[in-house]
Amino acid sequence: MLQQALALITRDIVLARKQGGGLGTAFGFILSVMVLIPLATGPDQILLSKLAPGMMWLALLLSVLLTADRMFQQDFEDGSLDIMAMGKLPFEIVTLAKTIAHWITVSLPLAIITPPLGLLMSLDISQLPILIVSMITGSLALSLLAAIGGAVTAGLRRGGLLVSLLVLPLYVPVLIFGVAASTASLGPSSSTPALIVLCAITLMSLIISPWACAAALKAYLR
Amino acid sequence: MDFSAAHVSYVIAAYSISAVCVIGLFLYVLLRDRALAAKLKQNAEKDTL
Amino acid sequence: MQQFANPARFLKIANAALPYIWSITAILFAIGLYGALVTTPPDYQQGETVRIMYVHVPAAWLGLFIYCLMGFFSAVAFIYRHPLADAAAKTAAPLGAVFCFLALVTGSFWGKPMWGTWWAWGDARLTSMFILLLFYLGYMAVWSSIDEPTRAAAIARIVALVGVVNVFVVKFSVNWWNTLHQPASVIKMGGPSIDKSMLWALLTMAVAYTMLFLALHLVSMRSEIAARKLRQARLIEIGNR
Amino acid sequence: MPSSLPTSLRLKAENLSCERGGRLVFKDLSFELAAGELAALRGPNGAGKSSLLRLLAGLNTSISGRLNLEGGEADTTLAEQSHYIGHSEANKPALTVRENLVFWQKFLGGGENLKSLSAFNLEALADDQALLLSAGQKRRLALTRLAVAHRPVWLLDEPTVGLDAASLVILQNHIRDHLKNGGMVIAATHAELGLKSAVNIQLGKAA
Repeated sequence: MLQQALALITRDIVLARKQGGGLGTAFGFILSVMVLIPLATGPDQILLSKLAPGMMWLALLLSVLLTADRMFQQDFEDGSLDIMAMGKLPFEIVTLAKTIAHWITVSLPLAIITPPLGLLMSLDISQLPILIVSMITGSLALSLLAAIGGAVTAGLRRGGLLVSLLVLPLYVPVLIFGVAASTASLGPSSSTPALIVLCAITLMSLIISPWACAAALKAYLR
Repeated sequence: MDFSAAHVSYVIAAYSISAVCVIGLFLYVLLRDRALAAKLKQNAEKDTL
Repeated sequence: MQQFANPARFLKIANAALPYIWSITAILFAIGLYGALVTTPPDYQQGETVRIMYVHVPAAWLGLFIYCLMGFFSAVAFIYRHPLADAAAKTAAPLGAVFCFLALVTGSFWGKPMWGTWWAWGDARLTSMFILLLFYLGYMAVWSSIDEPTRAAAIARIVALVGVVNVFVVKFSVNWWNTLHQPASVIKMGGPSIDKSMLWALLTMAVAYTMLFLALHLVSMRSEIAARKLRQARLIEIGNR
Repeated sequence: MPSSLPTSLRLKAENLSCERGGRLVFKDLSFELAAGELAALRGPNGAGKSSLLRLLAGLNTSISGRLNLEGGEADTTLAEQSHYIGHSEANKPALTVRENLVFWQKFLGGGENLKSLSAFNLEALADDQALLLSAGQKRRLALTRLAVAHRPVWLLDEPTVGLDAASLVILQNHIRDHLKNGGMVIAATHAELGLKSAVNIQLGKAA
C-alpha cells in the first residue's frame, strides 16, 4: 500500500522537475509581489517591517493558489485517474499522495525561499526563524486546501476563477494564525499559541482534504 | 419611534433596504414558480394532444 | 435524477402547508414590526439606532442557520443519495445569500453611528459574516459552472460539507484575530445584553424571518422540481428524435 | 501470463441500466461470462459501450441491476481485478516509456523487474520521451499496461484503434494467451478482433 503511494509521489516529483511545474511560476509571482509592495506603500521602513510578515504570507498563499487548478487536471484528462481510482489503493490515499507531491514540489520550497525575501521589506532578522517554521507548517495546509479547489474544478475548462472563490475563504484561518505565529515579538502574546492552532488547522485539513478530493474527483470520473 | 432623534436616517435606511430585499426575493421566487408551473402545464397539455 | 424520489408526496405537503405558512409569516411580521418600531423603547445609549437590531440580528442568524441547513441537506444527499435533498440545498443557497447580504448592510448601518466608518473591521461578527457570503457565492458558483445536473449535485454536496466545517473555523479564527488586534474595550454590538422589553420583539422578528425563509424555500423547491421535470422531458424528446 | 487462474471465474450481470448526462444510455442489460471467454461489445457510437466498460471498471454506478464476479480473489472488487484500457492512454508525455511503465508496474503491484517492455516490443523506444511517440506507439504503450501486472479481467475500449497490422497480431496473441490461462476479456470494437467471441453484447440499435 505505502509502496504504491510512494511510487505515485516520486513520479509526480520527477514529473514536476521535468515539466518545470508550478514552482517556477509561483516563485516568479512571489518575487514580483515582494518588489511591488514597497513600491506601493512607499519606502517608509517602519511601515514596511510591520507589513512584512502579513504581505509575505499573502504572497505565499496566493502563489500556492495559482497552481491549485492544475493539480489534478493533467491526470484527469490523460486518463491516469481512471486507473488510479480502480486500484486496491484507496482513492483518498491517491489524492493525498498527489497533494503531498504538490506540497514537496511547490509549497515547501516557497515556504523556505520566501522568508529571506523579507529582508527586502526590512524584516528584522530575529523574526526570520519563527517565520520559516510557521510558513512550513502553514504551507502543508495551503496545499491540502488548494487540492480541494483543484479537485472540485478538475473537470471544468475555465475553473481558475472558481478555485479562488472556493479556496480563499478556506485560507482565512491559515492566514490569520500564520501571520499571528510569525509576528512573535510584535504581538502581545508570544507566538507559540498561534503556532499550535496553525498546526491544528493543518491537521484538520489533512483529514478533510483527501476525503473531499476523492469524492469530488469520483464525481468527475463518472 | 421618535423621528427627530439622531441618526434616525440609518434606521430608515436599514428598514428600507431590508424591505426592498425581502420583497424583491419574494417577487423573484413567486414569479419564477408561476412561470415554471405554466410551462409545465403547457408541456403536459402538448403531450396529451 | 433517474428514479427521481417521488416529489409528489413532498409537493402535496408543501402545497397544503404553504397558505398557512404565508399567513403566519404575515401575522408575525405585523406584530414584530409594530413591536420593533413602536412599542419597544429606544436604547439609553444608542437611542433610536438600536431599532436596526430587529432587522439585523434575524438576518444574521438566518444567514448562518441556512448555511448549516445546506450542510445538513448535503449530508443527507451524500449518505442517502436523495435527489430531493440536493434540490433543497441548491434552492436554499440564494435565500441564505440574500439574508447574509442583508445582515451585512444593516450591520454596517448600525455600526456607522458608533464607529463613524461604513465598514467596521472592529466587529468580528461582521467580518465572519462577509466571509460566509463568500462561502455562499462559492457554492452557488459551483451549480452555475457545472452544466450536468447529477455531477453538479455531487460536487456541490462536497463544497457545502467542507464549507460548513470551515465556516465555524473561520468564525473562531476571526474572533481570535479580533481580540488580538482590538483592545477588549470595544462596545459589543447591541449592548452587553438585550433587556427584556426589547427581547419579545426581536424573537417575533426572528421567527417571522424564519417562516419567511421556510415559505420561500418551499416555493423555490417546487419550481426546482418543475424545472427538472421540464429538463427531463426535453432530454427524452431529444433521446427519441 | 504467469500463474494459471482459478477456472471457476464467472462474471454475472443482471439487468444493468446506466444513465449519463441525465439520459438513460442502456436498460436491463444481462450477460454472463465464464473464465477463458471473450465478450465482444458492439453498438453504434453513443450506445453506451464506454459507459458499460466504465461501469465494470467501477468508475460508474448502475442505476439498477446487479453485477458480481464469482470465484475471484477473496474480498476484492471487480475493479481491483481488472485492467481498463480506455480511449485516453494514461501516459505522461514528459516521462520516457520506461519511466511510465515502471510507475504503472509499481502502482499496479506488478513486481520489480521491468519485463513488460517486450510485450508490444517497445524495447527500442524505452528511453524516448512519450511525447515523441506516434499515435500507434502511444497506443502500444497503453496496451503494454496489460502486461505490467496480472489482472484476470481485461476491459478494452476499442483497443485496435491506431494499431498497425503487426501490433494487431500481437494484441490477438496476448488476448488468446490470456483467455487460455482462464482470464476474461470484454472488448468494445468496431473492427473485427479476428477472434471467436463467446458472448456478443449488442447495445443500442444494431448497426
